[in-house]
Amino acid sequence: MDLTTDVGGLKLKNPTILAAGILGTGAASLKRVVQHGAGAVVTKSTGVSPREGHPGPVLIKTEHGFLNAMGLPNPSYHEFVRELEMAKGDVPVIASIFGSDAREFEEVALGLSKASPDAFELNLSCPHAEGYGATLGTDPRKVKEIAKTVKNAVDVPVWVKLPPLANIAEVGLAAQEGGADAVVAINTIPAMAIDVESGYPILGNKVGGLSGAAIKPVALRCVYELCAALNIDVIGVGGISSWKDAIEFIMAGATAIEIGSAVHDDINVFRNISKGIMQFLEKRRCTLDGIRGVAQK
Amino acid sequence: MDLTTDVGGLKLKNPTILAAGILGTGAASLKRVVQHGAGAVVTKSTGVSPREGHPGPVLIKTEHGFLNAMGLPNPSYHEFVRELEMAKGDVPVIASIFGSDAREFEEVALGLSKASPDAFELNLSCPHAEGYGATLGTDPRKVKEIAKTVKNAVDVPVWVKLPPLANIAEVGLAAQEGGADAVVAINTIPAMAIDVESGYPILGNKVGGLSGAAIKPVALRCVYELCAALNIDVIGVGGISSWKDAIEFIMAGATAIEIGSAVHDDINVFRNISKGIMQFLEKRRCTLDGIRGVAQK
Amino acid sequence: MHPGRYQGRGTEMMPINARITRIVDETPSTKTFFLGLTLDGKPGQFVMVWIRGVDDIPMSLSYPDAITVQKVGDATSALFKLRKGDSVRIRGPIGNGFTLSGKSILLIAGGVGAAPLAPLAEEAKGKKIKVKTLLGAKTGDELLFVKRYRSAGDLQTATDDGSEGYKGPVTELLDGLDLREYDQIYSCGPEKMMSRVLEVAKGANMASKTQFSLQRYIKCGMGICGTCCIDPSGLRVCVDGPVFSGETLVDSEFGRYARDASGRKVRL
Amino acid sequence: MHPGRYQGRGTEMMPINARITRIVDETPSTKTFFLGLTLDGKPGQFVMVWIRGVDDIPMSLSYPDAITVQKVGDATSALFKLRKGDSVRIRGPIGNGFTLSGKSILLIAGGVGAAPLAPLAEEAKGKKIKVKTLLGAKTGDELLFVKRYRSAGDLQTATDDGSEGYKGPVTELLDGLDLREYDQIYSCGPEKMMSRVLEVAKGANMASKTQFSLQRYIKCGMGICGTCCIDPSGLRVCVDGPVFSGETLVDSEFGRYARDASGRKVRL
Ligand SMILES: Cc1cc2nc3c(=O)[nH]c(=O)nc-3n(C[C@H](O)[C@H](O)[C@H](O)COP(=O)(O)OP(=O)(O)OC[C@H]3O[C@@H](n4cnc5c(N)ncnc54)[C@H](O)[C@@H]3O)c2cc1C
Ligand SMILES: Cc1cc2nc3c(=O)[nH]c(=O)nc-3n(C[C@H](O)[C@H](O)[C@H](O)COP(=O)(O)OP(=O)(O)OC[C@H]3O[C@@H](n4cnc5c(N)ncnc54)[C@H](O)[C@@H]3O)c2cc1C
Ligand SMILES: Cc1cc2nc3c(=O)[nH]c(=O)nc-3n(C[C@H](O)[C@H](O)[C@H](O)COP(=O)(O)O)c2cc1C
Ligand SMILES: Cc1cc2nc3c(=O)[nH]c(=O)nc-3n(C[C@H](O)[C@H](O)[C@H](O)COP(=O)(O)O)c2cc1C
Ligand code: FES
Ligand code: FES
Repeated sequence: MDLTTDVGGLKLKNPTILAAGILGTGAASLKRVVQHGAGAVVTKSTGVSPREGHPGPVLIKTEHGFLNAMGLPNPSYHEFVRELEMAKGDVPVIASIFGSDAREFEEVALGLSKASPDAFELNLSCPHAEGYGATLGTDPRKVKEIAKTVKNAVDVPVWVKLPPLANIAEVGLAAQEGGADAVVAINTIPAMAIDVESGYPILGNKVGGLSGAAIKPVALRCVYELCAALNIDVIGVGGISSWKDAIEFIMAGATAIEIGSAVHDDINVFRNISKGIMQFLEKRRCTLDGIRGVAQK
Repeated sequence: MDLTTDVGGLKLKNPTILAAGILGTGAASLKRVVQHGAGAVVTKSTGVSPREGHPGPVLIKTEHGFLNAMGLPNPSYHEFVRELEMAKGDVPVIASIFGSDAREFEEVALGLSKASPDAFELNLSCPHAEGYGATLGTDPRKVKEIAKTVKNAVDVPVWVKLPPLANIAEVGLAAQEGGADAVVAINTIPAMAIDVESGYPILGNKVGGLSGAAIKPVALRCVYELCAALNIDVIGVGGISSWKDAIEFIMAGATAIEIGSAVHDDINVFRNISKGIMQFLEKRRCTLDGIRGVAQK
Repeated sequence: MHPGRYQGRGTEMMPINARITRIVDETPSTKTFFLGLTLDGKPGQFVMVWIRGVDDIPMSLSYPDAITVQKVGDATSALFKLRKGDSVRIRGPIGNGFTLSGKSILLIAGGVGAAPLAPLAEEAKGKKIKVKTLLGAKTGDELLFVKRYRSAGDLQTATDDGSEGYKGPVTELLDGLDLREYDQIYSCGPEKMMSRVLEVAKGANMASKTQFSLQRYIKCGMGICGTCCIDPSGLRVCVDGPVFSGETLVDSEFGRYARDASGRKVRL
Repeated sequence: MHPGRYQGRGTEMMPINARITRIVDETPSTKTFFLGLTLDGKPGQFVMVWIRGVDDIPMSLSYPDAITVQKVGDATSALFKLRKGDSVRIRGPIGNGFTLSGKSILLIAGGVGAAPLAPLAEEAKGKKIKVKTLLGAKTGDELLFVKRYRSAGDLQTATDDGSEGYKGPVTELLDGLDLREYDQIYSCGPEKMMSRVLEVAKGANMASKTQFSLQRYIKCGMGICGTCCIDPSGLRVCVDGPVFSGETLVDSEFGRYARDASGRKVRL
């Protein structure tokens, strides 16, 4: 059974991709994830200057998912370009980048282009770093502008990562108009937890983003609506930890899926999901293309 | 230990309130919930004309919460006004209403006023009924207009129920400017599930709203941001099922809390939460006012 | 009968895909669908049956592994079109079910109401409880599960047109019985029929020994939405019922009105 | 040492509130905080300690119920301000910890690196394993847990200023030993010190019998964020470590560089 997938301008040996910000700080850990079966890997988001990120706790486990407020720690593209170079190898490496406006996005994309990433993923959706991310991703005009600027600056595919929104299809359309080769949905949902012992918000940044199993139905709805509205590929992410989850996203219309929080329980989740999808397809005697989008009918 | 709570213009014997759309179709079941300790009850949302709601499944249990697409079934205010009359009793009864514009909201509020509800809750946030709800609740101008119209039309407190939004404080401010006595946050998060056996979206309406434990961190963040921005009371709702959950919301700044999905596991959840809050306060030798909003500091 | 915390088994069960293994024509209007899996249910409990793309409807278990369906509208018609090998999604068993007790019991079934009582009759027989059944239908060929009731004990039938058994409402057969001979009385069928049973039982001071399985509009089947609540107790048919003691139903909406999908009251 | 699925106990543990029951001044720069609860941890495992409103930092277990902290910056200073009765939030135990094996072991500890090795020494003694410790610090009064190491076996000390024991790096004490007398060598301390230990062990063909506890910047402590990954294996110090065999560390970044909070490489 063949799981080869053409997605957003890339050819993957299977449709499982490591999500941005997960084990993506260095070439070594990206490669380790590839050894565990990922069809492609996305790096940690990189910006124009080094950031240490928020004080801890930066990640907590809730009953049904994870809450994080990393605060986009990164060594800047100047430093990360070398890491990216080393990360290149057997599977496509997608560079996740962020900035406060189109110009910054362009600067980072050009800076990292020296390392020839296979694609760029524009993080327009980080919910807990002032001035970056989600504030851009909710504005269709800005999304279109940023997508267009980066697309014109580089000659590899450009993916746009979206925040969870009620009107996500509208913002997805803006990305498509800007020339994006694919959209990725969703980033984490703004959320928080409070320590009842002390009354302190638990995350160092107080507010963070919810990921993991809890957000799967929300991510699935976003992907479903994007697939109905767009012509470009949609990559699903949010709470995927089993082949069943992956099949749900593919049936909703996703071309590929990204996996983040689930590496906590099992770094081999990529291989296990590919195996599960394979078995499912074999039992049904059908292909990925055959089930993709069936829920749209 | 006294749990009496003044919230949004009402005096409650304890801060637990039955959420809209939960066991709120008739006077009998509202009264049954009161017997189980609720400090106030909100009715099912009522509109101008009868609606049967969406085909089934209308509610499914997911691993970490519930997904519903009831579709606002209701017998119209003409019919419901009698039910509301009978529901009045020991604790405040809040009439939840919906409409497609300010005029419809006004019509329903006036129609139900004959039964003298203790307050109105404006459902500006139902995520799965075309033309109603969330589409209104995302637009600050409309929120303000609707709040103002109803506030002018009735002489009891008016609460505005909001959808989960990245910019929820902005919409909350609009409600406050419109004269709302309190805001209620949050309604369900748009979401869905797909049956991998068949590829069908499971809900009859395909897309629905996520409630229950999964959304608690999102609701808490919304409440936290609203409390920081508004002067009026904020009522927290979303995934509350234990006294600890309730305390988190109160520490975030909520004056009272509403409980929905948790009646599934235990209809006595209201009494149990009050008991738990009481024990917590006694152990700490403090009051509700003493812990309210401590996470804001 | 007034549980604060719902104790029913099965509502926690995740829905499962059930492939139809056999379809039996029972009467001109009813078919039994065998589901190829044994639900750990007891008589009187029901399942929510999702006919994909159509609706999700409540159906009593008529066997440990089957439901018996009367074609009345959209969803039941869609169900009737399914063939062996097709599948539905099942959630359950839901609700409380009948409580079997005593040494001699009386069953009064009308129409498709015979579905949940047949397994009860069989369970009673297995426990050496004496079973007497009064079974009614519009016509003789609509009498459901005649064989099952007969082999479980004593059976008397009634039809509206007299084509089989007594001509007239099945409740009129009660006149010939001494209710005090029975330790418990169970009934399922049209609500007007059941309310007549309750009236007669009340007359014989037996209301506390009756159990009725109610049909109300079920939406969520999880005790959350409130669609199925009855006046004046506010009890939920889906999780607090569907079986209620006659004592609970005396002076209630039972036999007088119910609510439709929108929540509007509808006279019975 | 290359587990596909992380097996460490404890990362699933929900954080708990720990009230400080006792504070012991160990050296001028270190204090031990007793937490009033026994974590089911083994030597070498660590906990994330949330000093509310400040930061969440990794600390090894120096006793089953305590951490021993050196004041080096913001969070550790905030910790030093806490008094008996104050509380912190603890998550753990996290990571793999040391694997005790053999009949005779050698410990080489530098500075606060003596914290995780002391309970190992005691566990070894309890199992009748012969323990020899080389303990180093800047000055004599900074030598940590001298008594604990001495009562667990044989102890040799070294200080930079010669105020106690050998004057010079603790690793120079290795010259006087025949490493082949030891079944396993454990080390924790400044990385330059540990890499010297590995060098010596390699020279004696003993790399596979060494275990080092690494200090890397830990953010999530859950194996998700990637901050703590080491080159070239990509192993995560927080959940795949913090203890690694010398064999895994040969030809790695070990002793050469680490990464700071932003992910930038920093020479050691
Ligand atoms: C606990 C319980 C057990 C039941 N067991 C059986 C059984 O064993 N066999 C059987 O044939 N029928 C049973 N029913 C009735 C069955 O659920 C309805 O006949 C069926 O839902 C009709 O669906 P429809 O779409 O074909 O009809 P529609 O065209 O939708 O409506 C026809 C009539 O069916 C009723 N109905 C419709 N939807 C529902 C619903 N969701 N819940 C309750 N009633 C509804 C309404 O009163 C309506 O007037 C049971 C009902 C309940 C509440
Ligand atoms: C597995 C492990 C076990 C440890 N056990 C102990 C112990 O038992 N006793 C002890 O005193 N120290 C221990 N440390 C080191 C301790 O975590 C740091 O000293 C502490 O985090 C410093 O925090 P700060 O805010 O006071 O310092 P800062 O002012 O933030 O920085 C001072 C230095 O501490 C280091 N540091 C800061 N934050 C972290 C962090 N989150 N993770 C790792 N290093 C950090 C940096 O290298 C920095 O240069 C351990 C570290 C690790 C990784
Ligand atoms: C610790 C952590 C760090 C993350 N960092 C980034 C990031 O740098 N850039 C980004 O686009 N998304 C980031 N995300 C979001 C994930 O890529 C992903 O969209 C989200 O976690 C939902 O997927 P999941 O449920 O599989 O984790 C991060 C998520 C987590 C949990
Ligand atoms: C079955 C169901 C029906 C609901 N109907 C309504 C409604 O009519 N009006 C409304 O404002 N909210 C409605 N809600 C939303 C709830 O009032 C509440 O905001 C949401 O479920 C989150 O709270 P919870 O997690 O405690 O359930 C409904 C929720 C559910 C689960
Ligand atoms: S059908 Fe929803 S409560 Fe019974
Ligand atoms: S600190 Fe995040 S993976 Fe180790």
